[in-house]
Amino acid sequence: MSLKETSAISIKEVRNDFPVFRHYPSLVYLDNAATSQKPQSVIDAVSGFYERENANVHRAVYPLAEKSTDLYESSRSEVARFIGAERNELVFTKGSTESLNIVANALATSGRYKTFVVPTFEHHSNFLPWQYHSLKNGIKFVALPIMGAELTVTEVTESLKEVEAPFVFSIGGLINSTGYRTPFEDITELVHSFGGLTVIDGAQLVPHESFDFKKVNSDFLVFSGHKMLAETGIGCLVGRAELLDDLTPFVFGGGMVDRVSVEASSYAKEGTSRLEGGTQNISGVVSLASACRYLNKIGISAIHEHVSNLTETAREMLKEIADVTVYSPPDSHAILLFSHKRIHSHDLAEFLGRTQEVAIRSGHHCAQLQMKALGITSACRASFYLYNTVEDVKRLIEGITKAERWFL
Amino acid sequence: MSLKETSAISIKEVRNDFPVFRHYPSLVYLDNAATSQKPQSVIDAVSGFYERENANVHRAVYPLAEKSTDLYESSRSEVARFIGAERNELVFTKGSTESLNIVANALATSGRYKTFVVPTFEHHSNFLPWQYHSLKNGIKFVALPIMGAELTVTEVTESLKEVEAPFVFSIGGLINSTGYRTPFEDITELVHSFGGLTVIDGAQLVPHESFDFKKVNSDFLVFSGHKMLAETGIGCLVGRAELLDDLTPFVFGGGMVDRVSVEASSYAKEGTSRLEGGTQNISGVVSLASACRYLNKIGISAIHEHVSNLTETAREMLKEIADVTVYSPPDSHAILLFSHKRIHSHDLAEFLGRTQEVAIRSGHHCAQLQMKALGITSACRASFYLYNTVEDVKRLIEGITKAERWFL
Amino acid sequence: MNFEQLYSDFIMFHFKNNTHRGRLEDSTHTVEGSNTSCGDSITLYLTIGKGVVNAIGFEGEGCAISQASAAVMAEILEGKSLEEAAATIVNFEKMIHGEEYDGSKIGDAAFFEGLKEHPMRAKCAILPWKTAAKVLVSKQQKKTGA
Amino acid sequence: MNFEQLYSDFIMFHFKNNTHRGRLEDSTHTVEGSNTSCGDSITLYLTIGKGVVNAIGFEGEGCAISQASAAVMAEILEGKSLEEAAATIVNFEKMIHGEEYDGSKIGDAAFFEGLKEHPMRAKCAILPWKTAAKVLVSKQQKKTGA
Ligand SMILES: Cc1ncc(COP(=O)(O)O)c(C=O)c1O
Ligand SMILES: Cc1ncc(COP(=O)(O)O)c(C=O)c1O
Repeated sequence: MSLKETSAISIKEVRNDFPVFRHYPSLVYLDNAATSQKPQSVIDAVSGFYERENANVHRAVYPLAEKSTDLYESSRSEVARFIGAERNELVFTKGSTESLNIVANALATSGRYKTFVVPTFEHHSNFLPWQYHSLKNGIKFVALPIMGAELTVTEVTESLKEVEAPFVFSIGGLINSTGYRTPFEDITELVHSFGGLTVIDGAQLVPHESFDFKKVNSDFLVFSGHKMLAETGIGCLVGRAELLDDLTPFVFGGGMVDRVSVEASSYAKEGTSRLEGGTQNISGVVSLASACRYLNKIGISAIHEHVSNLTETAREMLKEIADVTVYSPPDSHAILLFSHKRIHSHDLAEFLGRTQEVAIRSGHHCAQLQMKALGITSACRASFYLYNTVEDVKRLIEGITKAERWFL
Repeated sequence: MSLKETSAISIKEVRNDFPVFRHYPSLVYLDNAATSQKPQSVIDAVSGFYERENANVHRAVYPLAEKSTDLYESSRSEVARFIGAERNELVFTKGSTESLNIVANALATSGRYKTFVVPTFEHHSNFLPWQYHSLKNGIKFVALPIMGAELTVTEVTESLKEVEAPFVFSIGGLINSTGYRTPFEDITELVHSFGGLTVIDGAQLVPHESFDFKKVNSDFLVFSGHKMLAETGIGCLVGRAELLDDLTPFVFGGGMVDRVSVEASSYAKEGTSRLEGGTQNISGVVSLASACRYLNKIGISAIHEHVSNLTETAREMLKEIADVTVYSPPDSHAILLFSHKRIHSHDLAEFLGRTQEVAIRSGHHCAQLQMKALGITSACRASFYLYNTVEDVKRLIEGITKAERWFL
Repeated sequence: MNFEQLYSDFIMFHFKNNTHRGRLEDSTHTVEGSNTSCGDSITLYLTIGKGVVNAIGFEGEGCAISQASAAVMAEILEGKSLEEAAATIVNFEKMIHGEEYDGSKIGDAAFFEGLKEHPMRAKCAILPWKTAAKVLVSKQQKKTGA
Repeated sequence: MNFEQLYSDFIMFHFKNNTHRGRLEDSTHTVEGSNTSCGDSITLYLTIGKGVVNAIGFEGEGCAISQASAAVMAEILEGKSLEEAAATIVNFEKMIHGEEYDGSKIGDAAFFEGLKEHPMRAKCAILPWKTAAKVLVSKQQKKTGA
């Protein structure tokens, strides 16, 4: 067994930045795919906002409101830069789920697309909006079947030959249940060659990999703040400006309207205004920009290397437990889906959580169809992030061994 | 001139609870109708959550996730109690705007209602969703005309005689532009007698007045956390359980589904799950429960009395400035809409904000049709809350006098 | 509640004991249930005759808690009249939901009471009972508490 | 930027001076503009002949900044050829949006430059210019910077 030590980041300093480990020094937090912990700098950005900069944005002229508006808009620029987009291409939302609903609703009601295509390994949030809005609007819905947990460009090519264009293809960058890194760049090119649009669900990808919206040349991208060190309740919808400015609003209310009249109202022309109806999660926006700064400071590629080492170490060690089956593909990143032949996933997670302080997740991981494709109904998932250590991996493995003694 | 001194609450202690006044000791914050400032206890609840209790809710079994789920659900109970509803009647949303969109979309697509009725003095967030979804679904949309800023039960009765039932009547409790306190209790009774449903937009009301959902007997209620001391990005949709559990989902994704299949999926039966798709604003929820505790500690009726005194004092003093016109009805609460005959509202707000540290708002206040009904395009708005003082009112008045010297 | 309380000796005994597991060839009723939030599913086989629940068997995938709960339920309900069975189920459900219930009616199933504090795991324990209720409890009984 | 910089002597002079205010009886073009986010609206009256902007008048409701901006614009554009006028407008818009612009083309309107840091108030200053642009600036000129 080779334990690759990870030196990509200074783990001790990083852990010091996260107060949760001060409060629970022996917590092994391996549920990062569900949500990440938050560094002090992000927590402070939120308190600081409420103590010194809180006012509603956009519509007032006194200095406090100007401060909050500046902060809101400069955060937009920072977050846009983080994923290689322009500031007028980034809309703030509640999270990936809302982002996907906004874009699915708008593309479905535009009357411009004949088919929506989604692989069946997607998180429910990148499946249900497409399914619902296509059925509702008489658009064909194609759930691409998968063998196991992967999807090759060749398979996609074959499927797309049958699909009526113009179509929308929505695909995760990193699949939340298995950690499968999809070939979304090649698929984007392919989809474009077939006359389709692509939507990348970056909820798991953006926290782990440097993403360049312009270079990938995707049409839309969504992601969530809370999985990348920011507050809950904030996320983004990124879209090429000419597409974004064309989306039907999803939420109607203050701030997104141009002229209101009793007969019919007209809405703001830019997507960034038109799609941000009502008071936004301003502190969430501030926290997301702060999280991007922190991630940049540590370095996304260093984080990637570190997490990759941890994933490989854990994969090797898991494989040595005879009764454990790993469902993740051989090169999955940050995430390992596995189960124990003789201990139910909930029992194992419960044992690890309550007796070993090892937090992993069990269940279907909002991916019932991926579970079905793997022939299971639930499994355990361990997911890693920048503050995890090789020691954490060892504690996971030891914990499973102890569970075997307890349950069997 | 009689300056009613307000003794309902211990203003010095209250101000000490709000860090913004420590940072800006001479700030006169009179834009509370846009968003409120936050007490230390709420800010601490948010930091405390991220430091010690942060995990995703509902779907994990380790202790940290159980802690966050407990916190999330006990917050639901607390907030529900705050407005006299049951915990299974309260759905967390991003804010009033999202709440109104959820209910407008669901009632419009239910096929059960013939007409949507909304008075024209409403905030755009309580106008546009009804207008959009009625037009989209072939439902009749009635924008009740108003004379000035008020609406009597007699007028509503007359109008409802012409309205095809079943209908939905959505009305603000306290109108955000003028502070007009609508007779929503009587209107609710009236609407029910005509076979309609009522939706109360409590965005301005709930921060200022104790509300009893059961007693009012309204069908739905919406409100926003950020206007009542909580974080941005959190709000509520309250509905009678049998109605709530019947609403079509608005956002599709993780957590709101029952069984996913390629052909058609089924959704959770309870509105509280079905309408909360995707990761929710967990810290926002925690902050809202904390805000309710703080408001209860001070006492909503004490706050009402205090704010009422301030509003009356300000009203009297404004009336003594010859060139000032007050548009708010004589008994408006917490809010005064006014303008100066010779100083444009933006100029006045800018002068007050930049030279006097008096923060008021100018513009149309997301109520273009109310402005139109008053024969203006914009005006100034001063709005009060628990931490404001008679001194704040004096500073406003002095500021206007100084502006007159400067501009004229 | 710590792990040993949650996974009590009682629960582990019934989980490991493997009683009532398997299909009943002569069952009069077969009913399926599932807990989509965690993926558990169960099939119950009931032999009902002359107003009495004669035998119960179960198959399915689930955690120790749901499996133990199924075994205990089968143990308790077997031999009961339909009315007694319904009352037992309704009282078990009340107990798990933290409502008032009649302890005299549920026997050993009271060992599951602690789960009412753990909504995620309470769902596991209640699955077999909810499934049996589809056959054994009428709407009317649900309302009145049987 | 403090209040005195925002409401500079220059701006207050043109606001109070009341020049160019009012309808032009002999105008060849009338054009309306509004800023729905704050409620301001303006009507411009232009007299254009032989490729030259001969006169501009304006009516409307607006803050000191928008009123001053309208007066200054009228002052600057009057007497200019259509092409010069278009170039001036395009450069003013660039200046307000914080982009690079040709200072030689906009004259006294440069006094408004500080507003680029104040998006809310920049909207006020730009309203008359955007409104004039509807008549004076073609799409082509907008793109090339005239
Ligand atoms: C009466 C009223 N309704 C609805 C809203 C919209 O609330 P939010 O912006 O929090 O969604 C507001 C906020 O300004 C309001 O004052
Ligand atoms: C791949 C993927 N997509 C979408 C989502 C939904 O994100 P959120 O719950 O933040 O809206 C998740 C979160 O679990 C995810 O992992």
